[in-house]
Amino acid sequence: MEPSTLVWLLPVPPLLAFFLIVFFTNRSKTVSHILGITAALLSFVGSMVIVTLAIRSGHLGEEPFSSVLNWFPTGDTWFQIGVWVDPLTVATLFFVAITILMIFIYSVGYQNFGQPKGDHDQPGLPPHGATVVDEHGHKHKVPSIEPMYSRFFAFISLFAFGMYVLVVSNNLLTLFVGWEIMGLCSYLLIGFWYAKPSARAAAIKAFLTTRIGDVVMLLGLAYLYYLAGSLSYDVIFSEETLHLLTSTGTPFVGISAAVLIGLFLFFGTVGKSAQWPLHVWLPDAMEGPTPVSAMIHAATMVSAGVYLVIRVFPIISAGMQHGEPTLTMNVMAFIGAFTGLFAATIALAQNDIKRVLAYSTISQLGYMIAAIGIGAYVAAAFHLFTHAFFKALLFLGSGSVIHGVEHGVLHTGEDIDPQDMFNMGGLRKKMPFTFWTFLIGGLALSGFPFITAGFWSKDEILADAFAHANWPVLIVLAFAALLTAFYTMRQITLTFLGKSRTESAEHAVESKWTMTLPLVLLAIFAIIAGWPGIPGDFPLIGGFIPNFVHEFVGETLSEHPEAIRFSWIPLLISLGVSLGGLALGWWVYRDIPAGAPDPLEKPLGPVYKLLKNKYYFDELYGYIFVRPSLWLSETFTYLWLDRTIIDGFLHFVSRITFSLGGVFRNYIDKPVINGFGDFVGESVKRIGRSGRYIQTGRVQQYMIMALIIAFGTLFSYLFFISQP
Amino acid sequence: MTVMQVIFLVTAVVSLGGAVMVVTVRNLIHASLWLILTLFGVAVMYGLLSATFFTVIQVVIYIGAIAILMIFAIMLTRRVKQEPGSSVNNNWWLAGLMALVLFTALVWMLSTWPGFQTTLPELPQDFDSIKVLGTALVSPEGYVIPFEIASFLLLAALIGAVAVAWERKS
Amino acid sequence: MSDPVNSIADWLRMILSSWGLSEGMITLILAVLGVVVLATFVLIVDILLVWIERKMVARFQDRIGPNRVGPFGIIQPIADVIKLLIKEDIMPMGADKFIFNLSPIIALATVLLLWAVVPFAPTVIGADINVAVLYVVAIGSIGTLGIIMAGWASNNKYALLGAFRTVAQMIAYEVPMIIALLIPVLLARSMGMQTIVAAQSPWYIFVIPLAAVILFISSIAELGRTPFDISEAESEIVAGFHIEYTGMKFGLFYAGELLHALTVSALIATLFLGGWRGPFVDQVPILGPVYLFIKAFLVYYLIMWVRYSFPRVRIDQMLGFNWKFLTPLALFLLIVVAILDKAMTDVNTVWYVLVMLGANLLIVWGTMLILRRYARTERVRIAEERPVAVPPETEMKELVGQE
Amino acid sequence: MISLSYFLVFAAALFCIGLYGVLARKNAIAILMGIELMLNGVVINLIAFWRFRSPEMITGQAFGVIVFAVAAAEVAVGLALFIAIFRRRNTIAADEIDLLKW
Repeated sequence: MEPSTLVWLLPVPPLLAFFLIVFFTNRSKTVSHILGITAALLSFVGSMVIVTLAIRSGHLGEEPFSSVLNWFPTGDTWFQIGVWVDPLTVATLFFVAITILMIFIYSVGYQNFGQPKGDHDQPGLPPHGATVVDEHGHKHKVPSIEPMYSRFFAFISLFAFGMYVLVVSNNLLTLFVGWEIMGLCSYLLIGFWYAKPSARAAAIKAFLTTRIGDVVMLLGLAYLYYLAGSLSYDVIFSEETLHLLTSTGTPFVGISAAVLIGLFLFFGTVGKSAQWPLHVWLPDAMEGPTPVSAMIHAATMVSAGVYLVIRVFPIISAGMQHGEPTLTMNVMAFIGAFTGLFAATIALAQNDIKRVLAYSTISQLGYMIAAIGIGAYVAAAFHLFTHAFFKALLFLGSGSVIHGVEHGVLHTGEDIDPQDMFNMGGLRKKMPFTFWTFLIGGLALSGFPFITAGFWSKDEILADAFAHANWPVLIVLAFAALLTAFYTMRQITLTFLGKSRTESAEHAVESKWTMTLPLVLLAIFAIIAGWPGIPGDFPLIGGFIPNFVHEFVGETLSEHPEAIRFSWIPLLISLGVSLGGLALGWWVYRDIPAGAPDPLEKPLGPVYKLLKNKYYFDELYGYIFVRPSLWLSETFTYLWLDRTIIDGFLHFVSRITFSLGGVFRNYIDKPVINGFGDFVGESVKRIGRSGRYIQTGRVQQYMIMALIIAFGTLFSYLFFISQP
Repeated sequence: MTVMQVIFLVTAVVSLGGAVMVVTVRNLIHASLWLILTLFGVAVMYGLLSATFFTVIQVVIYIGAIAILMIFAIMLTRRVKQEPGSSVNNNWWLAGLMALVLFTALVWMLSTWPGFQTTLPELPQDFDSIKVLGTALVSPEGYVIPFEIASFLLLAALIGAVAVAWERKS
Repeated sequence: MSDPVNSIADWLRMILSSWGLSEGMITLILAVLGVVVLATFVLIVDILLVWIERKMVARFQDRIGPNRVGPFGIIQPIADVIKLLIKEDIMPMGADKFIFNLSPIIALATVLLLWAVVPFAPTVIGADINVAVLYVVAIGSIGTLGIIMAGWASNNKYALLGAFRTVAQMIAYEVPMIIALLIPVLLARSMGMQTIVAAQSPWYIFVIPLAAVILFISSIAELGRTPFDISEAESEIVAGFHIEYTGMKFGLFYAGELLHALTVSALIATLFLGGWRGPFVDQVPILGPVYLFIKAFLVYYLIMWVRYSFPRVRIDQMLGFNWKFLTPLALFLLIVVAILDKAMTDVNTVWYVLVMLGANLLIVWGTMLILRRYARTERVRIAEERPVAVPPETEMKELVGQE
Repeated sequence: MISLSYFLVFAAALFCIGLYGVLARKNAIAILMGIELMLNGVVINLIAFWRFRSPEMITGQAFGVIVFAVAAAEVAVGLALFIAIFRRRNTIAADEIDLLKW
């Protein structure tokens, strides 16, 4: 089989699984999850085959696996869709396939498959737990199975379809289709427990916010199609097209079409990857089930935004001369760096275990954006690659923690939030698998030196920033990395170390193998994923493993980015920030008694409150956008425009029509037309009344009449008509 | 006056007399017997027209089936006493007028037709009208479709008659 | 031409023409003469039949029968006729006089009319019309008319009931009879009696015996003889349609009935037993009538045998037997014979006969199987317990007691 | 010599007598008898035309056969109807069966 044929088939199994579950097997939870996991496994195997073939092929950058089909006619030509596997695709496909499969497996455990039905569970609410009686007659409260289990698997299967479509597309339009399918699934899955008002609000918020980015992105696509006449990668990234784009002017002074399109497309990424100022939806999206948070909002969908900007890097960097960043890149560098720091600061003051990770995700995505902004294309892809593994690992680990604590909550009956880190502590002994994997993930996130994947990717970004002499970005990112290490250690310390601060945490238990197995596998990747990217001239271990990432992913671009030279300064910076942050985090939070406030609250004072409330961005948007639009719709449009002006005019017209109708009715219709109608009806009635005596009901009289008439006609014909 | 003319005239007088009795006599059984007489006369007419098949068929169908069926029906629908009053309705004079007018008109119109006085032609030699008729009725070039339709009509009438006259036990 | 009948006719024709009569008149006179002679001959045979019938029934019933008047009581029918002639002629009150008188005449006349198409010899036949078989059917239906007229005109419930029964029976049995008649017509390719007789080598009884049996049974029903004599079942409706008739009017019915049996026998003999065919009939044509009557009396004997051997059937059994058994069987046989005949156009006569006979016997065998199964279920059904009539009081008591 | 006119006039007379019966008689069965007379007139016409005008063609007789079939069907259904009506209304006088009126 041709590799491209196999690529075509990659998205198919999840889609089939989605339809099969929705239409046929949604009654059976077992069959549904078997279908979903089988589909994910098939796609995974296919992806791995593709990855192997791609790495073996040697010069994938020049000759990507691709094939095209005619989709719809556009004038004389066809709009073509197809598949495209180049090194970037391969890297993305690799982590996407693995994380999706892991998360599918993890979902089985997380949604409590095998547990009894809940006592009063109902669709749309998280399971409340079921009461079981053991052999000694004791009653226990245990987690209960999700009522909409099959639906969950259907949704994540559809999501997987969207992601695969996005990754293997050879043009921006089908990429956008996959992008939007994922947006829909994100909406559906955030609002999975739709009976919770907060989940509903979060779903709507996520949908609308990303929609803003998507609309702008669509504008960019339209403009690009208008100029280039195609959306296929091989066309739009060609020299001619890029030249055309840079030489075409726009209504905005001094901005070329390439810049404008780049900004538009980047704005799509801002929405999808939750960059400032559209970052507000991602923390709220944690209302969804944790596998969803891990898959959509850490590993795959938000990565898709970064994937997009990496993909369109030729457009973004079009017109770059002598290493001078373009306007787009500057904007990206600014927004990325700002978001990285900004989200990291918020993460400091969050108590919810998943929210911390959410802000961490925003922050890390900002890192990647900033990296692209300074032209560190390979570094961004590398960080995207490693980040997907350890962030998925962290989310799944946090889910496991929540699950364990929830178990304790159900056991003790305490009324506490199982996601609040201040209610945990000492889980290291209770949940060893979770602890160790979470620790690996956390260290990778903090960039713990040398062994974790995060170190290598983050170091590469810092090194790039240093090499490009982009000091503001370097400083901001370094500070953000320090904060990252700090809040990561804060999280680990509060959750796992020390003593248990609540009864529930005391009774937490390790999760099932379906949940821990993905953790272990992902933890392995969180370590080894960095190794292929170790710079060749790194002291001691450099060159031990070839810098595969740089060689391979770098192939994607027509001109290879030259490898930056090793420098001690960024290495020292990254060593310092990561180890310093970790140490500081452990020192500050090493011994927090139950019920104590956050130790940062006092020294930071009002700043802490600001951070705790996420810089009041939600409130700000409420004032700037939500309330004006409410006023616009309720008062201005509805009351003034609609009720007063339009309705008034309509009432005026209707009143005139009404009186006119009255005139017609009283002076024309009633006397003239009705009179005529009545006259006709009455006449017919009278004629009928006098004529009905003919109809006697006696057949013979009818026949005689008929004969008389027939004879009369015949005779008159013979005597008067036929004879002149 | 040939023998044939004599036979024709006698038969015609008997048949028409019988027919007149059919439509005038009060007793329905007698009417049906007169009808049988008339039908016999018609059968003889067929014989005069050398349509032997029709002669026999006339007797089988009209006398053997239809007339007997009518007698049956008369007996089944007879009241204990004969119904009083006239056997004809109030429009009988109009009906008679119609019949007369029609007869006059028909005879007048026929008499103006040049073929009215056609004399009897000789039948072709070896002409077996039954064989020809039988072949014509069942050959695809002949009348097989009307024949089959007629058979269907008969079947339908058979079933219909049973269905209509069936006395449903409630 | 040593045929006496035709010789006499030629002789008469010569004499009459010498008297100066026209050709048409001579034909007319000869025709009338022929009718008179034939009718007289047949009626004389009819008188003989009364004696044969009475003698025969006596032998069947282990009696001697008439033996006082003349040798072997052979003059007995004459005495009977005289008795009937001098009996009082009674007209019931409210009877329809004309029809009452007309119906016995019709009853006898229709039987006589049938003899017009019976061929006595190759050259001796009343009228060799090409629709003779249909003619037989037509005349049979006129016979029905006579009976219903008699029943109605008598102004008697039993008479009317008997007439109804007769008509129902005759109309019903006409169906298998016509179908059975069609089978020899089909084989002979003609409805003319002479043609059918001429076509019978061998006799059709050996080719299509089943058709002969069907015709025989339905003819008995047409005749209204036991076991199909419900039209005059003495135990039920006294005497049927002729209950009010006395004297010679009854005699006509009686004579008609007997003669009808012989006529039917003659027709069966003609259609299935070769009619006048026999040894030396070509050389001596006068042997033709002899052969015919021998065969006819053979069949007549069979009819009597059946009559005095079987009990009477109920009317529902009679009609059921006709519609559910005889008619389908006849139809099936007709179709089978038609197909076989069409299939064997070029086949040797011996084989043709053998195949036809085999097919007939096969159908008989199958019919017997079906009948046996039916009889088995019927026996079981009859053996079942049936509700027994009880006096109303006991019934009420039982009902109350049950409550 | 006998001519076609004999039969045509006879048929016309039979037809008109039948028509009178149909139009004037009260009893439905009597009406049916009138119809039979009319049909007989028609068949005589058919046979007479066959015999006098085209004896070599069998069309007239074929038509006659069809008319016979129709007549038989008509009588069967008609009498069944009358018996059904008689059962329900206890009369078959045509001018008493007049429910289908204003």
